[in-house]
Order: sequence, then structure tokens, then C-alpha cells
Amino acid sequence: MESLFYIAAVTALASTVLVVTGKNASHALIYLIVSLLSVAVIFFLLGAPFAAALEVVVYAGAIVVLFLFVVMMLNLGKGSVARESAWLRPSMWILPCLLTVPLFLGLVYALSGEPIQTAGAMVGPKTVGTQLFGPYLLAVELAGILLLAALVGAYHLGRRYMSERREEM
Amino acid sequence: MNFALSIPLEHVFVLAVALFCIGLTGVLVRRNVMFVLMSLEVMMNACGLAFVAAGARWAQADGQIMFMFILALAAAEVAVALGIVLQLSRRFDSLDVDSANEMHS
Amino acid sequence: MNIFALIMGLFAAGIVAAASERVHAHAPRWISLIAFVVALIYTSSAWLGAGSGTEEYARQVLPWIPQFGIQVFLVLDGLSLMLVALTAFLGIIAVVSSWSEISERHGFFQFNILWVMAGVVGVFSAFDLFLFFFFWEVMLIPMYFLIAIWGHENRSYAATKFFLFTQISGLLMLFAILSLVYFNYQATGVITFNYFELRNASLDPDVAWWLMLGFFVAFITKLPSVPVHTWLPDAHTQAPTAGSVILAGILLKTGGYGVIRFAVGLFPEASQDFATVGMLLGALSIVYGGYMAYSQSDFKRLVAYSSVAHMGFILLGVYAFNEIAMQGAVVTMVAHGFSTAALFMMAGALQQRLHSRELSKMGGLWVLAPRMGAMTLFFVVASVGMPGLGNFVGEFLALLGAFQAHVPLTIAATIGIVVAAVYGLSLMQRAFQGVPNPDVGEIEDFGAREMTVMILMMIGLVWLGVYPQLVLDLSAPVITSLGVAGL
Amino acid sequence: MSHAWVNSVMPHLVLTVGLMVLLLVVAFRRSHALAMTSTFLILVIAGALIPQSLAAGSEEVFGLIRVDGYGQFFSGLFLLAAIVTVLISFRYLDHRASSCEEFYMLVLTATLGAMVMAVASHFATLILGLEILSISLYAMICYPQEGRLPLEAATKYLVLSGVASTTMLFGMALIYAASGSLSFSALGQPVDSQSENYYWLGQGMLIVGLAFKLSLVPFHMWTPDVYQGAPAPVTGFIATVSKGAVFAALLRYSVISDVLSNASVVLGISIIAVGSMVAGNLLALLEKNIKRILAFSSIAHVGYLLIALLVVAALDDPGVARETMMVYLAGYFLMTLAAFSVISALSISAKGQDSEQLADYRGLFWRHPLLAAVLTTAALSLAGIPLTMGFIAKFYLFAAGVQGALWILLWALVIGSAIGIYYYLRIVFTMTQSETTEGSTRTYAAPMETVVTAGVLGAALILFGVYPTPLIELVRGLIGAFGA
Amino acid sequence: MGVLWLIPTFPLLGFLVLFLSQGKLPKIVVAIVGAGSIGLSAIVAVVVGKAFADAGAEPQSQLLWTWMRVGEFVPEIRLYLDGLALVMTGVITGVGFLIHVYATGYMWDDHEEPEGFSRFFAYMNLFVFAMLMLVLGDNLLVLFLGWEGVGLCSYLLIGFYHRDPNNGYAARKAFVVTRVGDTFMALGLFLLFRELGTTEIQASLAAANIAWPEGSTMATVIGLLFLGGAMGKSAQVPLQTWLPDAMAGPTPVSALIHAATMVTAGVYLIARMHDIYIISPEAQFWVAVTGLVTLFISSFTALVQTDIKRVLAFSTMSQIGYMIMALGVGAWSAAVFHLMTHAFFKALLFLASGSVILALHHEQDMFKMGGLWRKLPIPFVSMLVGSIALAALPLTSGFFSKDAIMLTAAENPAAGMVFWGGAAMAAFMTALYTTRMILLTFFGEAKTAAHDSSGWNMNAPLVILCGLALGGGWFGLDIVSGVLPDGGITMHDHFSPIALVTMAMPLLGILTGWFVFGSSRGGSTQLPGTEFAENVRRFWYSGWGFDWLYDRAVVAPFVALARMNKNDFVDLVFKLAASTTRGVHHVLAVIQNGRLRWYAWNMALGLVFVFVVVMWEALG
Repeated sequence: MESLFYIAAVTALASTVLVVTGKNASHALIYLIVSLLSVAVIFFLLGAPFAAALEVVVYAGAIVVLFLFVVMMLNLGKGSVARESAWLRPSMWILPCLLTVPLFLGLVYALSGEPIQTAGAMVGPKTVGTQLFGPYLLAVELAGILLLAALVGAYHLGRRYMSERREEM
Repeated sequence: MNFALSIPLEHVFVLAVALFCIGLTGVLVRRNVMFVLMSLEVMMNACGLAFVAAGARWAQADGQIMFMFILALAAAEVAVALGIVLQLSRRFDSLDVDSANEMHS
Repeated sequence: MNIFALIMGLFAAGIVAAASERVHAHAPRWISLIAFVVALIYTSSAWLGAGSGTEEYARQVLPWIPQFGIQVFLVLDGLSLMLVALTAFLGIIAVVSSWSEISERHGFFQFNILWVMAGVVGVFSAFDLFLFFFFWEVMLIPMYFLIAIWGHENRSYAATKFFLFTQISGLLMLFAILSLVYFNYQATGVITFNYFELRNASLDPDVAWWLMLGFFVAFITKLPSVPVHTWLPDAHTQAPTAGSVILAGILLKTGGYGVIRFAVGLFPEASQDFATVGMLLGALSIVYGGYMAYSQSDFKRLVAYSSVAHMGFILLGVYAFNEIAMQGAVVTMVAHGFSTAALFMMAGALQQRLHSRELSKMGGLWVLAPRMGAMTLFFVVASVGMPGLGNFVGEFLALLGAFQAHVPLTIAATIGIVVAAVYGLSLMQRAFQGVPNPDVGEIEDFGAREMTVMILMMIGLVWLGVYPQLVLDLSAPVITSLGVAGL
Repeated sequence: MSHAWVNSVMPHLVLTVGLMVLLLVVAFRRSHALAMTSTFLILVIAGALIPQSLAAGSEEVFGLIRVDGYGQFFSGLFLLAAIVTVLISFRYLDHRASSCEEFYMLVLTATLGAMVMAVASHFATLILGLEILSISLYAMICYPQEGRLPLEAATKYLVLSGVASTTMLFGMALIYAASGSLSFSALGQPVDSQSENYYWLGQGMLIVGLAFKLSLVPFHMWTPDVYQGAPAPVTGFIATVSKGAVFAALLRYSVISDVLSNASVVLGISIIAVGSMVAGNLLALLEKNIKRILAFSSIAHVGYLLIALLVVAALDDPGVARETMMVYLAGYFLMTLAAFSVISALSISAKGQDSEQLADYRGLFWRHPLLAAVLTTAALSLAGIPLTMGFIAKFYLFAAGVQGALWILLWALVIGSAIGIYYYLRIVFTMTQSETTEGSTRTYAAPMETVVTAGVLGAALILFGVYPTPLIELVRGLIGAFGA
Repeated sequence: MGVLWLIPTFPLLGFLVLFLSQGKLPKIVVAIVGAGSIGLSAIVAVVVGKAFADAGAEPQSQLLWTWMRVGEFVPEIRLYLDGLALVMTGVITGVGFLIHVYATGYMWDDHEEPEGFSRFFAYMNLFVFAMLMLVLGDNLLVLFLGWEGVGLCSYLLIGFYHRDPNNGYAARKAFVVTRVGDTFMALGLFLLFRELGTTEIQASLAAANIAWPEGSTMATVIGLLFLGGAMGKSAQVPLQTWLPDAMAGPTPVSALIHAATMVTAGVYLIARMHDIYIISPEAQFWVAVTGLVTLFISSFTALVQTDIKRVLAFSTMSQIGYMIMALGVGAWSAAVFHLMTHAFFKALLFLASGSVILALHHEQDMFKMGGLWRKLPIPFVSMLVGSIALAALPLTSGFFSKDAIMLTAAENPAAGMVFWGGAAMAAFMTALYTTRMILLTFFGEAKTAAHDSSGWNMNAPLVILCGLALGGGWFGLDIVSGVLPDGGITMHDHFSPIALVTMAMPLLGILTGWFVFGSSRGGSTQLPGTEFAENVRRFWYSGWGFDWLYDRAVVAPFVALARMNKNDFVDLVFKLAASTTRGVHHVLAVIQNGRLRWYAWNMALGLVFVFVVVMWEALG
């Protein structure tokens, strides 16, 4: 079972790297889904099946699809791949990696002290649910407002886009 | 039915950190705003992973709950962000973040 | 006497003056003039009304910010009273001297003048350190406006420089004030900004030294002393006449006042340790200021540098730490107020007539305007330190006292009076004597308004020169209370 | 008891319900004036309920939020800022968007987010409040329908803020992994030795996230661009509410979690503080765009305010830090809002870009004396000159710094202020100069409500600058009665 | 005694009237006020003097008011009259009055400064007032008031013709150079006060006698400082250079200020403070040396001048040198005596030369005069009388005083023969240049047309002064005997070899002069025309190069530095700070480049920084 964790981890890593380095937006999104699914597996292995399900349903299912819609709308097809290649010269990786790689190594070093094991206990949807609508009730309300704010904002931005589009037509 | 594994926490966290750093690198490197947003999603996902892992350490639901808030957050952010992307592509005729560079000292 | 009412009255007069412009373009200056006359009468009546030997002419305590032990604590002792009276007097001079100079925005102009003066009165009478600092800064802003709006060609630079110098040094003072309060709080458990209570604060000598330095820097910047004097020539040169008059006559005095009242008053021991440096800066200012005055070719710049030199006597006198020298410093403050204000008024009058302050564009003006010449001569002679006039009494006492404290520095400072002769007479020569400048056409000589003011200041200087006792009596109790030794 | 917590979160509830009401109102009838008026009323009602919410007692609600005097003071400030924003946006938006009603919803959500942050005592509420605020702000920044700058600003803010948020979230996850609790109150207890690195790394990343929102050096670079690009009323809102909320949360968090017991954290924050004070002021020095000047100045001010935070570490008593923070932010709110209300007033009829070039302000003193006076007051207040609230605020900082013996920071404060005076004066100076013949053709039809708002803010600045006692009493009362 | 205060009051009133009327009074009124005020003073002085003598020459004082009261420093404005002060007062008011009267004529039709008539008398009156305060003040501070006051008036009057920048320069030079001396005096005053706690003259002298033993260093220092003051005011080497230039003023000014009164203030000061010098023989010795050097140098200089007033100026310097030397060798009374007689004859000489100059339309070059004795008889006679008195021909006033000085000098234990020898040499030179002056001016062929326009008001003072110059020596001056330590003029054996030589020197000088200059009747310019002699002449002419030296050593560097530093190098420090700040701003502004990824990069950098900070301890 542990090996499953590592396989998922490697899959997640690899697909994520492909997301970040990809040139074709649609492909990158597919890789992102792969990465998210791998993480979902890990969630499952960590004893969080509810989180794993949400990861698949909401993240991979809803958010990434939203991305895909926009990619379609903006026609980020083959033509943009060439442009991406032009924008993504290899030398551009140097400066960012100069920071992120040491950061990664430093973090890994700092976190790998005496080992801590995870509990290995499953926290099921029921527990989560009781917590969520118990003590976290206010937070859930807030999350709702958060989504409302996003809704209003996106509505405003998107409506204008649509109306402007119509004018153009 | 307990599939939960007892694995070293730092291994999960190394994965989370790796995802986080990859995402960060993506933000630092990519010029196409879509990819930048994807990188942000990666980073956010890394946070979710970290929370779930931390929750797993204590066998508490709080980690997962935080993960759910992160989901909500990601969704909200993506919604607004994509709205902005649409406007960007219209007003700047480009998704290149460097082209949106009219303000500087 | 109600000091608070006086200050508020000046503030209010400022607002009224600003508003009155809508009624008539000349209304503001009349309001301003009346306000200062009333203030002068009010102050003088407090002076005359008090019996001899009075040490405090007024005292007022109003609550302000009780949480920090901050009060509106206003006291007029002799020194304060004298300077407040001088302020009111020079207010009149300032208003009159700019009577016809300002062509626009009369209301706001008088507003600023009145507000500067209100701030200055506050500075001279505040015995709460917070309140003092408050007024200290309040007087800057209108002064800034005076320079920035009605100044001459390079006003932006000058106004900003003026503000920066005083403000930065003011921050140091704020720093010192708060530290002083805090250390006092640590020792006594009481938060207070009260001057008299803070005087009794027991401080570690090192700490006291640093705090004193904070005050000192603020005050010598305002004074100003070498090496922080460089804002003064620019500010003076660019300011409108009234601005220069106020700046030289009053604002510089706040520096001298601060040194006496706070730097020395609050930290007598630390100041004693610091005395040599203080005197050194004083002597340096005297000589270098005089020397720089000679180098200048701009009438106002020259007078500005001469102010630096004169202010050196204040520093020299105060840090000599004896009664004679300190009295000298006090008399110098008053006398310099008259003499330099008059010279700046003259510079303003010349600029108004010639549209230039360059001495090379003057010359031989005596022939064209003998009354202006005679007046300039008088005030140049006064500022050169002629016995029988106020400046002499101040400088002589300062030197006499300083000699008891530090001989070499006094000798250096005494050389300054030779330099004073050099620049003073050179000013006279270049502006009023010699071959009349062919480029200068007819110019209007002083009229009755200007002559009245000039003669008032002349009387002031002569009075101070032959019988300074009134001033000395006013400041004597203050100086005694500083614990300065006689001889 | 169950009733009590409802009472104590009443202002928040009013906002939430008001949001729904507004939604319905907008759905029922699209009217800008109606939306504005109802928003104004909602905000006022929420503000009016604050005393009542405090009277309900210091209340820890589900361990998520803590409604106390400290937090509600900030809530009040945010409501004030929101009211001002609403007032100054009204005419401003008329010229820039075809439908303006959503803007007011966003103002409401943003304010609610900020208010939640002010009372947050749990990571969940903290991050949710922060994100509600941020998400609303993204949309508010690019609200105008024309022009590229708002969009550019929103993009920059969105991406960078996203990075900051994730960093912060990751930090929270690390802290949670180390301590097992997401509630502030459970922090501060020592964690087991193998978790220590998790814990401190988490704290570090959390600080980075908050530092970004506060635009501290080196996380400050978005600030000028966002300030410039955003519509002036929104910029005012960002400058005040966004910063204030983060500070309120940061101080509460620091006091409870005892993060400042770590000497190197204190050192790091001190370095950031000094850097912000100096760099912020230096950046503003010769800037010609007034919004950018204010942006840089806000960087510096936030740097100053860190002194109040660091006092927590230097003194046992967090009361000093709280009081300083509250008074300073109150002053900062007033002066920043005053400045931006003037800018908004002058930008209303300016097509496209705001009136943001210094040159646009030439001769303002003679064209519109009241607005000029308010802007002058605001500038002097930002510079910390007496007679204005800014001086009292700076006085507090100095006092706090002296008490905490933070000498180096105080020196940086002195130097920073010294540099600062220069550019604040430049604004004032420009306004006093006569207009040049060309380029001064702009006419300003400043609407009444904006001018009145600006005037009231300016008057408040001077009033509290001269007589701060009521404010201090209020602040002390709030801290004393409901100290945490 | 009660009217003593009137003596200075009249001139002061005169000044105020003239000053405040601002030139609006008619000339005749100005003349009456200007000269009349001094006349009144003179009358009061006579009355007071009579009363003083009747009262047995007891010193008397009159307190006017206390100037100020600062701790122990309580200078009073108190007038003090003793023999010395009386003599001085007499000279000032008497000679002053005559000169004022003369000036009413001299200045009446002044072409250069037609509106200046009132101004002139205002200054003159102020001068007399200041001079009277100087001699009557019983406090060094009051003395100092007069001291500076006369300096000021001197400045004003030298620069009276202010249209010519050279006059302005001369005036400023006079003021500044004397101020250097004043500085010494002021320092002396400070020191005196520090040591003795008072600045009252009589009290401090009494205290000094008690406090300081003979040869006391303090006395020496104070004595030397006062000597410095005297050097400036009395134009003694090395502060003498202003006096010749001071001749730019109108001639009555030269007569009054730069011959009769102000320049002798130094003599008065030292005589007044004599106790200090008695205590410190060393200081006194240097007084004598100063006098000797001055009289020696200036008499040579006078010999080669071409300007008649400059001759007289150098002659004045040398005569004051005599007085100072006299003080230095202990001939106190003789010095004061010489001061008085010198006032008579030098005033006479100046006024006479003034008449000549006026007649020649302001021509002052002797080589452009000549043959005037017929045309200007009264000036000629006056000049002649003045000259023989100056040359100290026996039985003239100058003879009595100068003889007394030289013979006392010869007795000086320190360097008697040197003093005597130098003085004798100078006496010879005096006669020589006087002869030259007379010959050049009044004899030979006329080179410029002369118009004698002097009225009675110019001639009468000449006549009176002629009388005084001739007979003034008979006053004897017993009156100072009570004041000064030598108890009056010492009577010497007039037939000792030294006395005979002393007497012979002037005669010798006149004969030589007649021989050298008379033969050529002023045709040959100077001494035999070798190159060496020409160089010597030039050297002497320049006043022994002092001006040259000061110009290069002091004035030129001062001015050059002032030019260089006009913009104040101190400001550079602040400008540098400002430009540094600006530079850093530009660097930071460049970093603020608007690029999103760059901003993010910096955030990541900050993240790394924070990581290092929090992990500092953990990472070691």
C-alpha cells in the first residue's frame, strides 16, 4: 500500500512538472487533472476519502473544466504553442530556479528531522460533516459569502465580456 | 474498512513542498496568464495536500475542512481570475503578462 | 493675563483675515495689523501691570490629553514675556513691511502671518514639552506657505530646505522629549510632560547627555549655528519681506529660547559638560557667518549670513554658563530682532523698487534715496555692534561672560566683531555708496509708513543700547532659576 | 448563551443580510442611487450595532472569532472606510461603468471580509476573511469598463496575491501539522521538538503572506501599480481596509501565538520594517504620480507601524502595542481616505485616467480651496506634522518605540520621516503654485457629497490632531474592557 | 559741577537736531546749530574747568544712570573729571569749536556733496559727543562707547564724499583697522573685569595696585592689550596704515579727528590707565618701542609724500609716536602736554592746508602748488607758524613739549639713548619735511591759479590757533600733575649736551631742507636720483610697505577665499546627502519596473529571506 503512495506521488510530481512546462494549454490541463487525481489517491491513502472525492469532483471536475472552457473561448489551440515556445526560452528558467530550487532543498532539509508518522486513522465524511456544520458553521457561511463575492465579481467581468462580444458581432 | 496508511509525514510534506515549488516556479517563469493561473492552482493544491496530511497526523477533521475551504477559495479565485483573463485578452489582445506593463516608476 | 486667549485670538484673527478678503482686498492686512497691535498692548499691559520682582506674569493650566499627562500648560515668565512682546511688535513690522508688497491672495497671506505668530507665542509660553513641540511644528507650516507661495524665483527649493532642516531636527527633539518622559516615568512612575517636573527628573548622566543632544541639535538648527545653517540664506533670500522679517526677527529666536529653556534648563549638568562644544559652535558661527556674509553679493543673503554670526553670540553666551553671558544672549536675541528685521525690510523695499537683490545692481543709492540710506546705515551700524545700540550690549555681555569661561574661544569670537565691520560696511558701500548705478532710475524714497516703522525699531535699539535694564530684569529671574552661577 | 453570540456578531450579520437585501433590490430594480443608498444604510446600521455587539460581552464564538473591543474598533474603522468609499464612488462610477450596482455588493463583501479578519481567532476565519476581501478587491479594482490600467492592476494583484495566499495557507498547514490546532489560542504552547521546524517554517510562511498584503519590503512591489491602476475610491479602500484588516489580525495573532518570542523572527521583522520605512520613502521621493506617491508612502507607513507590532516582543504588556496600533490606524484611515476622497473628487469628470499627475494639482489652492486644504491636511498628516492626526499617530509610535527601547527602528523612523517630508511637501507645494497657462484647462465639477466627505475627514484629522483625548479614551476603554 | 553732563549733551542735541531734520534746515541754521553746540560745550567746559581749579583740582564725578546691572557687572554711566579729562575736554571743545567754525566756511559751497552740509555737521557733532564720552567716562565701558563712537564718526566722515568708491574704501579701511585694535582693547577689558571684577577706571586702578605686584604678568598682558587698542586708534605701527588714507575726508575732519582729537585717544587711554603700566614696566617698555618705531618710520615717510595732507598725516603719526614714546618712558605729563600742543599746531596746519586746497579747487598735490605765499597770506602765515611749532623750534609750543619728551627719554634706564637717538633723528626729519612742504607749497613758481575765498569764519580760527601754536607751550599743564604719576612736566637742564643737541636737531633739519629743496625751489623732485635712492624713496613713499604686505598677507587671501567659498562649502555636505538620496531613489525606481514576474521573483526572494531568518537557529 505504501508503494501506492509513492507511485501516486511520483505521478503527481511528473504531471505537475508537465503542467508548468507545457506549451499547449489543453494538454497542460489534462496533466493537471492527472496530478489532481494522483493527489486524490494520496488523500485517500491518508485516510481522507471525503477530501479525495472532493478533489476529484470539484477540483478536477469543476475548476479545471472552467479552465478548459476559457481555453476554448480564447482559442488557445495549436497556434499558441509556437508562441509559448518563443516565450519560454530555456534561459528563462535560470533565475526562478535559482530561488525555488534552494528553497525546495532548504525546506526538505528543514522538514526531515526526526520522523513523524501520520496517525493512519481514517476520518470519514461523517466526522467531517459534523465538524463542518458544528463548530465550523460560521466558516461555512463565510465560504458561501466568498463564493458569492466571486460570483458577483465574475458576473460583472464576464457580463461585460459577453456584452462587448455581442457589440462586436 | 480502514485504508489509512501510517506513512512518514515528512514524505507527504516533501511532496507538498515539491508541488508548491514547482507551482511557484511556474508563476515565476510563465508569461501566458493561463499557465500562471494553472501554476497557482498547483500551489493551492499543494496547500490542500499539506492540510490533509497535517489532519492525518492528528486524525482530525480540521485538515479536510481546511482543504474544503481551499477548494472554495480556488473556485472563487479561478472564477474571478478567468473573468479578468477574458477582459485581458480583449483589452490587451494578448495573454502575455509582460504586455500588461504600462505602469512602472 | 490669558495666554491661551492670546494664542487662540491670533489663530482666530488668521481665519477672520482669510475670510475677510471676500469683503475687501485690503481688509486682511488691517485685521492683521489690529490683531498685532492688540496683542502688543495686551502683552505690555501684563508687563506693566505686574509689580517689580514678579517672576511669573501669567500661568494657565488646561486639560488636554490627560492619558499622557499632557496639559495646555502656559506660563509667561520674564523671558517668555519679553519674547512674546517682541513677537507682537515684529508682527506689526511684518504686516507693515509687506503692506504693498503682496499683490494677490491677501487673505491667505495674513492668515499665515498670524498663524506663524500664534505658533511662536505658543512656543514661547508652553511649559508642557508636548505642547511646546506642538507649537514648534505648528509655526513651520504657515512659514512654509509664506515662502512657497509668495517667495521669489527659487522658492520651492528654499521652502523645502527650510522645512526639511527644521523638521528633521524637530524629529530628533521629539525623540528626545519622549525618551525624557519615558525615563522620568521609569524613575517616578508618573507620565508627565510638565517642564518643571521633568527638570527634576533624575537621569543617568549618559542618557541625559544624549537627550540634551537631541534638543540641542533641534535648536541650533533653528538658531541656526554652523554647520546646520545652510537653510537660512536660502530661506531668507527667497522669502517675501514679511517672511524674512518674521524668520529673522522671531523664528530664529525660538532656537535661542529653546537652548536656554530646554537644552540648558532641563539638562544643566549635561549642558555643562557640553559647554565647550556649544561655545565652539558659537564662535565658529560668529566668524564663519561673518565671513560668509562678506562673500555674498545678494543683499538678503548677506544679511542672512550676518544673522548666523549674530546667533553665534547667543550660543556662545548661553554655553558660557554665567549670568553675564546668558544675559548677553538674551539681549542679543531682542536686539537682533530689531536690527535684522529692519535690514530685511530694507532689502525687501529695495527689491520692490529695483526688482533685484543683487548688490552689483545697486550702488550710489544714497543719492537717490537718502532716507533709505540713512536707515540702512543706522541698522548696519547697529548690527556691527556699535556701543549705545542694543546689539552691542548683547554681544559685549556675551563676550564678557564667555571670556570668564573660555579664553581662546572668546578671542576667536571677538575676531568676529572685526569681520562684522568688514561685511557690514561692505554692504553699505556696495548698496548705497559709490558711483550711482546708471541702470537705476528714479526710485521712491521711504514714505511715512516705512519711516515710522524704522524709527520705532531705531528707538527700540537705542533704548536697548543705553538702558537695557528692563530686559535684563525680565530675564534675570529665569537665568537665576537655571542655576547659572554669577561670577 | 446561544443568543449572546448572535448579538455579538450582529454587525457582521447585518452586513450579510444586507448583502442579500441588496441582491434582491438589484434584482428588483437596477438603480445606482438606490443601490448606493441602501449600501450606505446597511453600513451605517452595521456601525450603529457595534456598541451593542460589545455590550454582549467578550465572546469567543465557536473558537473561530473573538468579538472584543479591539476587533470591533477595527470593524468600526472598516465600516467608516466603506461608507466613505461608497460616498466617493457614487459619481465616480457613473462615468466609468454602465452598471454600478454590483460594486456595492463587492464593497459589502470586502468590508465583511475585513471585519471577519479583525475578529478572527482561527486560521479558517482568518484566511476566509482575507480571501473574501481579496476576491472582492480583484473585481473592484477592474470595475471600470474602459482603460487598461485597472485590468493590469487587477492581474498583478490577483497573481501576486494568489502566491501570497498560498504561501500563507501552506504556512498554516505547517503550523497545524506541528501543533494540531487551527485556533490561535491553542498556539503559543511549545510544540514537540520534532515539530519545531514545521512550526517555525509555518510561522515564517504565514508572515510572508501577511507581509505581502501589508506591502512590506520586499513584498511591496505590487503596491504602486495596483494603487495607480485601481479607481481612486477603490485605491483608498485598499490602502485602508485591506491594510488595517491584516494589521488587526496580525497583531492579534502575534500576541496570542507568541510568535514574537523567537528572537530571529523579531530580527527578521525588524529588518523588513527598516527596509520598508526607508525604501518606501525613497521610492516616493521624486515620483510624479500622486497615487503612486501614496502607494509608496503606505509602504513606509506600514513599516512604521511594525514598530507597534515589535513592541509586543519588547514589552510584557501588549496593551501598548494595541493602543498604538488602534490610534495609528485610525489616523492612517482618516488621512488616507481624506487624500483619496480629494483625488476621487477631482477625477470624477476626468475621462479615462484619474487626476493623478502632480501637475493636475497645480493651483488647486486657488481653484478649490477646500479640497486643497483637505489634501494639504492629509499630506501633512501623513508626514506627521502637528495640528493633524498624523502627529498624534507618530507620537504614539515614538512613545511605543521608546518604551520598547527599539532604538534602531526609531532611527529608521526618523530617517524615513525625514525623507518623507520632502515628497509630502511637494504635493502641497504644487497645489500652491499658480497654474501654468497650458494644461490647466481641466475643470473640476466636484460633487457635493464627495466634497463634504473630504471636508469632514479633513476636519476630523485636525480635530483629533488638536484634541485626541476622546479617541484615546475610546481606545483605552475598548482595550481595558475587553482585553484579550 | 552739576553742569558737567551738559558738555557732551550739547553736541548730542546738535546731532539729533541735524539728523532728525534730514537736511531740511537752511544752511545758516545748520551752521549755527552745528558750531554753536560745540561752542556751548566749550563755554560749559570753561566754567566747569574754572570751578574745578577753584575747588583745588579735586577729581569729581557725576553719575548719570546705571547702564545695566547684570550680576556683579554694574557699569554706570558716570562722568569723571580730573585734570587729564579737563585738558582733553578743553582741547576737544576748544579746538573742536574752532574747527567747526572753520568748517562752516569750508563746507559752505561744497560742490561734491551739495546736500551734505547738514549731514556733515551732524556727524561732526556726533563725533564731539563721542569723544567727550571717551574722555569723561569713568567706566571703561563708557570709554569704549566713545571709543567706538569716534571710530564710527571717523568712518562716516572719511567716506563723506561717498560717490567716490576710493573714499568708501579708505573709510572702511580706517574702521576695520582700528577695529582690530578695538578687539585688543575689548579683550583687555574682559581680562580686567575678570581679574578685578569691575570696569570702573578709578576703582580698577586702585584694585590693580592692590592686587598685582610690580611686574605682574596680568598687568603686562592687560597693558599690552590696551596698547593694541591704542595702536589702532592712534595709528601706531603696525596698525597705522589707515591714517594716510583717512585724508580722503574733508579737511576740517582731518584737522579735528585725524590730528587733534581722535587719534590721540590712544595716548589718553594709556595715560588714563597709567597705573597698569607702572605696575608692569615691561608693558610700558613696549609702549615706548611702539612710539619710537612709529615716529621713526612715519617721519621718513612724510619726507617723500607729494600730497600735502598725507605729509601732515604722516607727521601726525610721528607726533603721536612721540606721545606714545613719552608715555613709555614715563614722561606722562609731557605726553599729555604734547598732545595738547600738537592739537593746536596740527589743527592749524590742517586748517591752513585746507584753505590752500580750497583755494586751489581741491588740489592737494604739492608739486602742483608753489608761489602761494603772496596770494594766500593768512594760510601762509598759519602754515609757517604751525610748521615751526611742529618742527619744535625753540619757544614755540611744540618745543616745550617735545623737548621734555626727548630729554626724559634719554634718561630711560632701559634704552635711553636709543629712544633719544631715534627721536632726535625723527626731529631732524620733521624739520626737514616741514621745510620741504613749506617750500613746495608756498615758494617757487605758481603752478595752479588760486582763488582765496575764505571768509572770516575760516580765517579767525586760523589766527586763534596761530596764537595757541605759538604760545600754547606756556600753559605748563600743572593741572595734570595731580593725575599722572610724574607730577607734571619734568624740568630738565636745558644746557646739557644732550639738550643742546636736541635743540639743534630741528634747526639742522631746516637748514638741510633749505639746502636740499630750497636751491631747486621744488624743481627737483627728490633726493639725488640714483636707482637705489629711487627705490628707497618708493619704499618710504609706500609707508614702508605695510600696505603692500597687508594687501598680500591679509586682504587678498581673505577676498580670494570669500570669492571661492561664496556658495558655502558646508552646504555641499547637505547637497551630497540630497543627491545620494536621489540616486538611491533612481535605483529603486528602476527596480520598480512594472513586470509581474519580476515582482513575483522578489517575493520569492523575500520568502527565501524569511526562510533563512526562521531557520537560522535550526540550520546553525
